[in-house]
Amino acid sequence: MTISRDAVLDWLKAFAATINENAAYLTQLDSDIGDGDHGANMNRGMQAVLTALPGVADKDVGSIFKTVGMKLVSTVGGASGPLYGTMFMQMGNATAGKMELTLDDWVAAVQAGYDGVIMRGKAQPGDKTMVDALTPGLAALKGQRDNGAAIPEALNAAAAATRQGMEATIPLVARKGRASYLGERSANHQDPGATSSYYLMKTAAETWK
Amino acid sequence: MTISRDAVLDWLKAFAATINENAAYLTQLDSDIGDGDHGANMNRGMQAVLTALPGVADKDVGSIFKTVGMKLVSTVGGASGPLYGTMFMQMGNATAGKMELTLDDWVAAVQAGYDGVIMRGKAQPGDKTMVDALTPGLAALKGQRDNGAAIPEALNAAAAATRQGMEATIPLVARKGRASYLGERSANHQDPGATSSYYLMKTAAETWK
Amino acid sequence: MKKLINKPEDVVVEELHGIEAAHPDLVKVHYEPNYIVRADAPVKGKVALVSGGGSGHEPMHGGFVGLGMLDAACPGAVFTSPTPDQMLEATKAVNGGAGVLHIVKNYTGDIMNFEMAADLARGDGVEVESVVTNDDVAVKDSLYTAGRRGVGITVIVEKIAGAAAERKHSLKEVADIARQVNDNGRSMGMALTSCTVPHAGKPTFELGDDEMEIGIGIHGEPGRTRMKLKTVHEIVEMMASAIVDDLPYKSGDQVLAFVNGMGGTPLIELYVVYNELHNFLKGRGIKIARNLIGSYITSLEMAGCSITLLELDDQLQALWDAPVKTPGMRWGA
Amino acid sequence: MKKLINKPEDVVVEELHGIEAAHPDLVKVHYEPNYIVRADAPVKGKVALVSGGGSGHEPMHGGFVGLGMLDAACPGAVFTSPTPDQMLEATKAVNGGAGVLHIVKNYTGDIMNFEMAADLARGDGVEVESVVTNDDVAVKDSLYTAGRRGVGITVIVEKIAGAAAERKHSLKEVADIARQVNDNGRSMGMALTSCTVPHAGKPTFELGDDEMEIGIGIHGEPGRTRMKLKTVHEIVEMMASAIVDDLPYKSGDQVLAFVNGMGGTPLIELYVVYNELHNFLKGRGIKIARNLIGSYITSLEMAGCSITLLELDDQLQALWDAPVKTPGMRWGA
Ligand SMILES: Nc1ncnc2c1ncn2[C@@H]1O[C@H](COP(=O)(O)OP(=O)(O)O)[C@@H](O)[C@H]1O
Ligand SMILES: Nc1ncnc2c1ncn2[C@@H]1O[C@H](COP(=O)(O)OP(=O)(O)O)[C@@H](O)[C@H]1O
Ligand SMILES: [Mg+2]
Ligand SMILES: [Mg+2]
Ligand SMILES: [Mg+2]
Ligand SMILES: [Mg+2]
Repeated sequence: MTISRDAVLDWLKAFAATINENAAYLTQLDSDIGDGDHGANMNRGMQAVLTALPGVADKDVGSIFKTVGMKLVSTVGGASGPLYGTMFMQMGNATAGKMELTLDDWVAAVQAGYDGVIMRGKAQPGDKTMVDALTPGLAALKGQRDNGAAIPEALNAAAAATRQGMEATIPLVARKGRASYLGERSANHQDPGATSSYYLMKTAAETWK
Repeated sequence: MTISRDAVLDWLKAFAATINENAAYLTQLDSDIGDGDHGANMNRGMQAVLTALPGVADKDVGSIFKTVGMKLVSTVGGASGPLYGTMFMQMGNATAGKMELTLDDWVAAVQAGYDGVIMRGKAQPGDKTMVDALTPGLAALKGQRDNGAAIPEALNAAAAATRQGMEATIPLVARKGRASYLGERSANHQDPGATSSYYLMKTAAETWK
Repeated sequence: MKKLINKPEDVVVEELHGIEAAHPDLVKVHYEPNYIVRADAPVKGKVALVSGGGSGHEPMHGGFVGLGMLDAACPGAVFTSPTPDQMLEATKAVNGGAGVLHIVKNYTGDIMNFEMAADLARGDGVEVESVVTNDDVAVKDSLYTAGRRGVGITVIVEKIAGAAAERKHSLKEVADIARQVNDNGRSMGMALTSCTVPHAGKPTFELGDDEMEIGIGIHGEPGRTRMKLKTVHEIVEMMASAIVDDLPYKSGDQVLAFVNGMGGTPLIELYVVYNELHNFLKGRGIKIARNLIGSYITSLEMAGCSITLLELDDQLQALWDAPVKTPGMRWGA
Repeated sequence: MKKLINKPEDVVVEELHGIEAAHPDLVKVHYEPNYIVRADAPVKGKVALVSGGGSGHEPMHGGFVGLGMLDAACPGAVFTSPTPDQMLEATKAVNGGAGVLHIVKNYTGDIMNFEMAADLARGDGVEVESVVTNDDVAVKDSLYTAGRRGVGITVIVEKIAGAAAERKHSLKEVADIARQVNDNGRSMGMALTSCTVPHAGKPTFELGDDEMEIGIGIHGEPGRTRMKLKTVHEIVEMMASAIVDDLPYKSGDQVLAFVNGMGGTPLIELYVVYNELHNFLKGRGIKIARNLIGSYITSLEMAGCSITLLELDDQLQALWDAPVKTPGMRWGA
């Protein structure tokens, strides 16, 4: 089984829909320890992405991802704009020219996106950011691939691990992003960016099954 | 029976005490239809008057009243400062040189004070101001005097009439002062200045008995 | 009550200490009685402008003392007219021999106190003229009432008459210009929240979460009507059409448009208001030749805004553009 | 939510329309992407200053575009950093051939977006330097965290670096002066109330009637500690001693003291704060040589204030005094 270009588009639409449904929730999480805009930011970006998708419907996956990344960079702003934007642009580089993705291709794309987030934001695991969700998610994905799992299985495992990573941000004291200004008071809250990252992996698993 | 200079001082102290006790109430009345400072204004003024009284303890009633008037003018501000200030200054003119007051003297003093308020504020009865309390008060006082009443009797009747005048301001629509800006909405509220004027007549009746 | 204060009764004097410490190059502060004069007062041969009123409207009036605007300001207690002795001393302190103009907002208290002060000053041989501002179209005007309140136009009268005085116009000329500004100016205000007078300790009026008050004054007085909160488009239309229809301002007129914040309104909202006002007036064929946007005549921390229009002619526009150097308004110097 | 707005999503663009209509003599506004440039941009041979950040801090940054201050400002959504394409286009629009300085407040989002924009601009052949402001002593600084927030000093950096650019200093010199200002500046803020982000519709945090929040930033973020409301004397002492002890500012130092309102604070309270600050610094032997009092870097309608100190030398003081002509700050022109 591979992931077709159309399936990639379906995933992006599912991610946009999930962000839209949960925008108020993400904003609430961000109000608790940030500035109350993460949901609005991501929603503005993904709605803009939706308007751009028809223009790349017949392009390769790399072009689709790069377009998504550029759209996010130019419409989101804040911390999440450059972070998600860089993630997708790097995923685009890793999948340039491909009309469908194998599990190996997907792992390489997520790895490249992950590296882009680290390069851009310089966060480390434990800083209470989206990196805390993505790190176990990527690790699970690689583990599944190394064990020869099928795509749906691998994606489900990755989503579950991402979710655990997201939940594990709750007790953490933030060291990056706005939440870090709160010091100890940032503990006992779930990181909004980790939550949107979980939606990313969750919608992939739900779409490509 | 006459009203001695010391009795005049006692009355001023009683008026100051009553204003002080009711400052919050007067301010509340003024919040409803004005700007919420009548209690604070009158209290600031009468407290200043108290500090000035020792300096005129051995002076004639006219000098005492003039000092009170000038103190009110220079410490109260707002509408009530010039109104009460002018009232007392005119009462001082009417009682110049007197070491004690007969009922006739008192009636002349109140008449002069009343005329000063009208001259200064140009209000007419029915405008929903202190004039509405003072007008029936002064009329009652004159009626009693004409009928040969004793001082306590006359003062009690004047206080009762002033009270009625004060209560009669409740249904009125204001045409003078800040309350007039409210138009119809000024109805169903008792005028703060009419209330402080009632205290003036009430404390006189309570002191000179 | 949430305020950056020590004790309610000390607010005004501590504010004066702050102004004195902050602007020694522009103003001098006198205590007991309280008044603020420009640092170089009295200016010989220049008509002197004196205004004053209750505190809580900052920067008006103390923030408008300086070159090209007021010579003196008399601050009363919060929302309470100052007293004649303040005005009398201030009048004498700034009299440069060319006479003194009293700029008085039309409130019973202000009128009466300034009247007493002017009488006393004249008794002391100072030539005094008085101009009363009464631009608030929310208040019904009639011979039998206290008349319209003086609101936003006061700021503009002080600026334009100040410039005229700086040009050494006579007392009568300066007073006439001030009256012309008042006569051609109209205002209206609205509130999203009440304010809290420090010594009262609680809001002057209560508004529901979805209500606003239209036609408020600058003393936290409730307005003429309370209604459900509307969009800024609808609010500006209500206020601006009441103003425009009152003078009336006509197609082809050039105006100065003043969008004022009541103290608790952020600038971002004032620009949104200005945008609506600009569009509204364009629709009526009225051209905004000059504007002023900011919180210049306030009601403590009240959220809301007022709109003031002034019909301009060449002289008024030139006087508006003339240099002004005060703590609260400054350009060209 | 009580605001003078139409729809939350339209606030920023309508504000820009308002600025455009109000100040055509000072600025031009470009839409999609949104940025504001001075009317005479690009100024040949002058280093251009570009700043930007989320909206809701007005007059910063759009109100500081003009002679002697910024060449361009990029407004993001409310409290959200603008995007690299805005900054890139603004950078190119104002580049007068002497290079462009990006003035960036230290927030993860602002840093990353400006970084991407600078990379893109350099790719297009424009010389770009960046200066990051990070003056908020309420935030613990460490190599492992996002570091201190950029707050009040940003306004002063923009004014002083803007004056240096106007004097045709080189890009490196202007950047060095900007860094010197940031390095010698410290700030701290406090809130009496929260603010409400328009698209969120409810207050970012809730404060009890007798509580205040100390160490807040400019985005309605809660601060480091919540405590019972205190007198302004105690509040200023807490904030000023944290600031003074941090640099530290020493007896004999000359400083610029900036008392800033958060958007919903009336000027009368800011002068009371200034009075306390003046007395506090006098007690420490520190002399206020210059001051700025008003709401210049705000958090929508938040009530509260911030204090910023900058240690002055002769050069910085002269640059501070130099003419500035922008919608939000003006003197000497
Ligand atoms: N340096 C960083 N590296 C990775 N993720 C980060 C970093 N800083 C912030 N984030 C993520 O960004 C999220 C906040 O995004 P958002 O609210 O949209 O931006 P902003 O903080 O500018 O308002 C945080 O919850 C966190 O997960
Ligand atoms: N023109 C007037 N003539 C007589 N009394 C007046 C007049 N205007 C106002 N008042 C009285 O003054 C009272 C208000 O006084 P106060 O609140 O101290 O002053 P201000 O209205 O300036 O705040 C009113 O309740 C009314 O009785
Ligand atoms: Mg956020
Ligand atoms: Mg009153
Ligand atoms: Mg009053
Ligand atoms: Mg943000």
